[in-house]
Amino acid sequence: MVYTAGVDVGTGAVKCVITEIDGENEKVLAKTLLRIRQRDPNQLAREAFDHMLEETGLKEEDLAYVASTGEGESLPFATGHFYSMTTHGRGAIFLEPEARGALDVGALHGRAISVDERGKVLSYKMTSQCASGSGQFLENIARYLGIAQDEIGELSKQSDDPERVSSICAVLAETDVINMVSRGLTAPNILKGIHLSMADRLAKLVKATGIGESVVFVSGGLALDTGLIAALQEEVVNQNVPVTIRTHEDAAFAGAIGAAIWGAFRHEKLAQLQQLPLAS
Amino acid sequence: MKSFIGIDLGSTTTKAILSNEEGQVLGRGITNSRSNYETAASVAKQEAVIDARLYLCRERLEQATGMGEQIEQFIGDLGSFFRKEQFLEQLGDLEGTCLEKIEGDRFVGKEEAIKEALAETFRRLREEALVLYAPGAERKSDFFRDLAGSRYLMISEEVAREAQLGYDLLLNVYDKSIIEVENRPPSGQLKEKFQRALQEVLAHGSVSGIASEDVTGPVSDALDVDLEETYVVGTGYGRVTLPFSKEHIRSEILCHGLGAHMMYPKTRTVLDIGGQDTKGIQVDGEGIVENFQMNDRCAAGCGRYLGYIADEMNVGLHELGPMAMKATRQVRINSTCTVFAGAELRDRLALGEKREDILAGLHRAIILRAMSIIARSGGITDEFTFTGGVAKNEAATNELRKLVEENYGKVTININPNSIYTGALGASEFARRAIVEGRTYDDAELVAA
Amino acid sequence: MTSQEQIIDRCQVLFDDLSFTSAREWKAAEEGRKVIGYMPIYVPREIIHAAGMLPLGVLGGGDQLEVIHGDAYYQSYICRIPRSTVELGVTGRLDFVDGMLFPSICDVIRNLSGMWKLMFADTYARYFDVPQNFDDKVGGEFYVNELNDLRADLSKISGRKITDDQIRASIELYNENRKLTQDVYAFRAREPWKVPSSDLYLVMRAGMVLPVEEHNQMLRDYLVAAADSDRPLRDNCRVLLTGGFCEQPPLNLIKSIELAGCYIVDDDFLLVNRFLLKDVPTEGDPVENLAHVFLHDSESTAAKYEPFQAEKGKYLIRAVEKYGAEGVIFAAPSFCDPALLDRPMLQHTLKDAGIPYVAFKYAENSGQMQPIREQAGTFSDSIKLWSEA
Amino acid sequence: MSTMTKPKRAPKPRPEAEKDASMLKQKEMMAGHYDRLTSAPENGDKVCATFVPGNLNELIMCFDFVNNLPEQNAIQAGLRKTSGRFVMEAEKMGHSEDVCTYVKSDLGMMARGNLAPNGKPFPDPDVLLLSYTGCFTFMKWFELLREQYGCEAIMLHTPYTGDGVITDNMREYMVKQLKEEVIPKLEAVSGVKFDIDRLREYLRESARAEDDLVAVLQSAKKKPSPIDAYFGGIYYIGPIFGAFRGTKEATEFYRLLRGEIDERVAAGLGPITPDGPMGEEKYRLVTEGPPNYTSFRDFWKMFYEEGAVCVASSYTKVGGTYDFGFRHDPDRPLESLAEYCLNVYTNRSLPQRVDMLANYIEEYEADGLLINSIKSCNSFSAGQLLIMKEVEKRTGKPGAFVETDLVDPRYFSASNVKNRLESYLQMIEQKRSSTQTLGAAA
Ligand SMILES: Nc1ncnc2c1ncn2[C@@H]1O[C@H](COP(=O)(O)OP(=O)(O)O)[C@@H](O)[C@H]1O
Ligand SMILES: Nc1ncnc2c1ncn2[C@@H]1O[C@H](COP(=O)(O)OP(=O)(O)O)[C@@H](O)[C@H]1O
Ligand code: SF4
Ligand code: SF4
Ligand code: SF4
Repeated sequence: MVYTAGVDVGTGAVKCVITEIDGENEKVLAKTLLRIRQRDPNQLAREAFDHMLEETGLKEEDLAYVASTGEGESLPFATGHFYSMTTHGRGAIFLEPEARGALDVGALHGRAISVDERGKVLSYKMTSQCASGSGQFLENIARYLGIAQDEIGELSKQSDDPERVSSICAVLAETDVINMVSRGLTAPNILKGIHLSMADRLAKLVKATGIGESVVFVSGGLALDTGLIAALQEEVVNQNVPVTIRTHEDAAFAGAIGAAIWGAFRHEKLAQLQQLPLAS
Repeated sequence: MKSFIGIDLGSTTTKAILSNEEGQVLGRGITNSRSNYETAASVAKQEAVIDARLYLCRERLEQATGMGEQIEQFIGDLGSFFRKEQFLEQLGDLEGTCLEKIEGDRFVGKEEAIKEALAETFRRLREEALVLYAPGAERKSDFFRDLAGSRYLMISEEVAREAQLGYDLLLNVYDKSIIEVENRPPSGQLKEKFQRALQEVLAHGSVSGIASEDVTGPVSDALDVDLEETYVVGTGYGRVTLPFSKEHIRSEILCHGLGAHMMYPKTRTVLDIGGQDTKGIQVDGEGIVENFQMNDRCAAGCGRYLGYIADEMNVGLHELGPMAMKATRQVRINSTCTVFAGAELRDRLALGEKREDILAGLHRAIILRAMSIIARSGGITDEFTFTGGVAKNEAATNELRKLVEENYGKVTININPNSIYTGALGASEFARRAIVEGRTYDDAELVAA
Repeated sequence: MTSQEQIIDRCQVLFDDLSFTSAREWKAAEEGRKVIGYMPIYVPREIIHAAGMLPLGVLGGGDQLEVIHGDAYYQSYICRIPRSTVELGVTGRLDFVDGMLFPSICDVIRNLSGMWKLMFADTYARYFDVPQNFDDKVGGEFYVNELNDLRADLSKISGRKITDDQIRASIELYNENRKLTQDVYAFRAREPWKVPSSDLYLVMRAGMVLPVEEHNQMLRDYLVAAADSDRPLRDNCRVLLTGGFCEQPPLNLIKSIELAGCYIVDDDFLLVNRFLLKDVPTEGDPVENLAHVFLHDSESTAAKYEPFQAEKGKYLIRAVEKYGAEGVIFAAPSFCDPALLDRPMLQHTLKDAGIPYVAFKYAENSGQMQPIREQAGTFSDSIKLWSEA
Repeated sequence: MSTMTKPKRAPKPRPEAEKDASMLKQKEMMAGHYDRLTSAPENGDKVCATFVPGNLNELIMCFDFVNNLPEQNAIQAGLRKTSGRFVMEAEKMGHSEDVCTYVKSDLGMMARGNLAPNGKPFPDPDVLLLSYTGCFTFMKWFELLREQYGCEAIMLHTPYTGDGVITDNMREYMVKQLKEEVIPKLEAVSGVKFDIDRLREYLRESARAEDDLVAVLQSAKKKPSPIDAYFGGIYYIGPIFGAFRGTKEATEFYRLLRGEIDERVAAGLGPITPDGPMGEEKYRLVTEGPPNYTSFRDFWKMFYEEGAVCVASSYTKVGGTYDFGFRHDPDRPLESLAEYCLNVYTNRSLPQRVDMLANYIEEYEADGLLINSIKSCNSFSAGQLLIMKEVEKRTGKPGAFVETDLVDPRYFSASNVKNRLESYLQMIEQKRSSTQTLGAAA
């Protein structure tokens, strides 16, 4: 049995977990999420990490592997780093064992990852630079409309006649939305419109990775947005993508969980491969 | 008297200019463009009218003599008190609206506490308003949203903490109310507000020893001048949404060209950086556009980019320039994608770069892009004028001066403190010419519909 | 002996120098010297050299050049290299160059040849066409005539006749250069930790601006120095990089890929160094020999027609085998039609052969490496976690 | 403010767009072509796929092939608004967002049933004749098609006229390719022996139609111009750039068309638009670049609503530049085929393109140059901004630049294009009225 930690340094928030892994048995002992809000992410990561140690009563040296992911490549207290797609794919399977795909939607990115049953990444697709379909954009618009983040989902679901946002550029899309408001569109219809546009792109990503008939797990911060999830469910049907969309209340931790599990896996593999000269 | 109005409905701000038959600018008005373009246009127009009234007051007072040096100060006070009146009026509206918005699950059981907190918040806001509009005080912005908004956020956070209440609840009520308030055109009773303001100036103004009878007459005179709206021309990004017929609309290119020419008749090249576009315009000796180029569909490097950066850093737009000026070196920034501006900033901060240095790099990047657009439109040959909101930003103008000199040698560079009004100025001139010079229509055609 | 660091420092200086000081100095050193610039991917440098001129590789402005004028000539959906090249021209950085060759690689460079004629009317500018028909009697003859036209043009510029013997002598030097280049590549593939790819890139890039004699010496020195390197072996996978044959990636991108856990064991940067895969014979008509090797033994890239469907993309598989790569990274410049249109076909070939690959795009001035690290990193993660060790 | 609004003029009654005899004939020809193509398998016809620029229709006919032009299929998909789906399909198959959407529309269409406009499936080609003229993308496009169909592919490499001249070396290289490569392979696939006299006959027919086409396009020199040489021009070039050059049908079509245009000239009429005859001709423009097909009508409307007519365009020269005297020549059959390929607009050097456009502005007395820059097409687009600058410099007339795409609806932003076009036309208007005022004052 080993204890490992996963630290996911994102653009919007830092997520940390500690897991206890015993062969096939994987258990999350503690988890913490801290919003970055213009603070130093690495420092926050340390804070979150300490907080978890305290919560579990473990000491740093009890951990077999501290795996960073996300933008935490330079995290001083990490043993090693895994890249986001590697970790989200694995985290997805932990949270939803039937998943063969993960859709990681965060503040500035969307990534669809196809994995096998062991969590190995088979292929992936990322949104390109232009980001009118990003969480950040949605956040700005919600702010503009006077809506709290956790209200977005419910409102969106009340929509009766959504209108999609067509611009590829978030700046121009913002103006689109302003136009909509001035034309008297309701907030639910606007939000749903944005959700559908985002879902449209995301569904295309999923399709492009070639994930077949299976469950796709939505991870990342936007997994909590029930409106987006609903829109995604509609869009995959519209586009004939044969997948089932699911998520989990801990979806924001998928990356951190994946990292912690891979940490244990790597720990074992390194133990076998001791002869390999490793540079730091 | 006849008056001519030009309205520039920009993506970020809406500007209006009111001019007289001689083409002299009487008033300038500006507001933030908001979801309702019509409101934005009418607010800007009203602001211009207010400004014009102050102008007329000054004129009358000068004719009436007696006040000498003190006129400027007096007019300044009059303006301040007037704005305070208006601010309080809107603040009252905001408070009322906020109270209506306390509804829904999240507020259950907390209604009373929130009402109290709101009352306290608004009490403090009103208190501050007195300082904010004290004679001679500096304000960050004249937009209600900016002023009330940023203070509301600060104050309500304090109040929430003191009251041990969720800050997000107060934030939520505000977010829901501000748009509504903003989109209610302000009440039109200008004259009454001016009269009240005049009384206040007399009572608490910074100019001592004014005799009420010396000023009341001229001021009333000025307020009574009939500012007949003779012709309006609209321009700008949102011009098509204005309820004007085609004859009353001019493209922003023509308006910026003409406006720049009016300010600086020798201008041959105009650069306009607005919220969503950057334009390079070449004009001839008459202000007639010879050529123009705009940024392509990507809005990278436009004014809104700075907006995102300011939001990210949690500072006001006008603070960016001064911060960048403190840079000791310039970080090279290659991408000016607006959306990723924040990410790029964080990236660089994470690499240990200083905020000031990054900002300096960002400003340079914007100007580099603008330089390309100028080059596309034909480069700079003679006198050059920089217009649009970004011209207010000192770091940007500095960078521009440097780059223009590097690439085109020493040329005259004009940057007017009122450059943001250039498009509206051009539009008002088009309006004036339409009537006074009969360039487009004769009066018969202008009979109201 | 010169150390690896010393050599790389020198190369870095050459690389960073957007005013081409070394070439300027070469030209100034002797009355009457001429410099001929060329763009990717291939020109017969032997003929330029034989004319007593310096062939100078012009490969865009990288990520340190501020592009103002160049952007004025190009829409946002066109790759970066032509705009930074125009910038170099407009800002006078190429004012010492006596002629420019624009090889047949794509429509962008093709049209740039015409732009150059309009913008720099006093400089010799030539679109250098190569045949897409590989029959000696058809394409071969066309090419020999084109080469001789070029030879005539260059001899007019240099003011001296270019003899067959002079070309033969140049061929010999470039044969040597090609061999050394191959040796460095082979060395890196064997011990990639001793030759970081950014180093190799810089050493090869130096060959774009140095006289071939000097570059040959540099390559020899580097081989000796690299053998002594004490860089440690890292836990990296081995990849082949393809798609960057024209617009060059920023050096940081190459470094980022290695940082993200991938040793690059082969690439297609600066192909002019090794476009011809065999020694060009020095007996017989030298121009015909150049043509012959070009037709029958030259590198495959997207800019060249592949006459046989069965051969499409096979060169990648051969390279993977030769260099022992575990996967292929397609890194192409944004908006690069040749590279991006070719990519799906190459990927099909790899897929059939069971070779894993990833793909992403870059621009010569890309600043944000995060997405690149993310993708290269995921690729190396999956090879590392799942390769049978 | 409402007091300022002028009463809207009652809209002009909108006449049913009349169809000229030539339009009906063209429709019929196209329908016939698609029927011939889709029934090729039943009829035992062999199919040759090739490109518009440098297409060797006369030669292809010598081997009894039915000609299939992927570019025209992409255009059809654009006009029918299916191209957007096709492009996305191709992107899903792994094609980059950045590359030419003509290719992607074609490949996407294949993946989605490959249906011709008549609803029947396109037959697989028996041979791909890669006329590699004026565009590098063609080469990749045909490699992709070859991968898909696994059929014989023939490469005909047209050298680029980088120095603005056709050299003997180029011509000989092409003739040699025709003789050694193209003709033998076409013979092998078709089983038909090459007969040079048959080729001569077709070439003679081509030259006749070419004469009439030139007359039609040059009618735009008249004021008002009886045609729109860009939007309308696209219809006019259809048959000759496509599968009909060298046929009697084409000759008849162009004779008919020329007759109609002559009548319009005699009557002093302007062009016909989709909304009926165009109103007053206020602006005369020369255009550079392909049009946008997904919003073809909306795009055109932005012009004719403002009274702007295109009097000359470079796009109508992508399948051959005839207005400078080139004609297919039965006496030099292979040489003239070679020259035809070498001459197409996109195979011309940038300085030649500048000359051509500047001359058009002068000869057709245009107000300026409008460039529609196509995101897809590097062949056209790379360098257009310099072209604009140079043409402005030489003619003193202003240029304007709009950006769209051929068949990718995502790149057509109506408001963006309209804003620029309007600003441009207002600028021309303003300049004009200012010179008038000045003129009057003097
Ligand atoms: N409760 C919520 N409802 C909707 N969206 C949310 C919620 N919580 C977070 N988000 C969104 O999630 C995004 C952050 O996602 P995350 O995966 O943490 O990104 P990153 O990994 O880049 O930090 C934010 O843009 C935010 O809009
Ligand atoms: N006080 C200020 N200080 C610095 N920059 C400003 C200021 N006010 C406006 N700006 C800049 O000007 C831009 C708006 O310019 P403007 O010409 O009004 O644009 P538009 O016409 O598109 O509304 C803003 O995005 C901002 O970057
Ligand atoms: S500014 Fe807009 S269009 Fe440009 S790169 Fe950014 S998101 Fe895309
Ligand atoms: S990068 Fe690609 S598209 Fe650009 S010039 Fe080079 S080959 Fe052509
Ligand atoms: S790049 Fe241009 S010429 Fe080439 S296939 Fe595409 S649209 Fe046609």
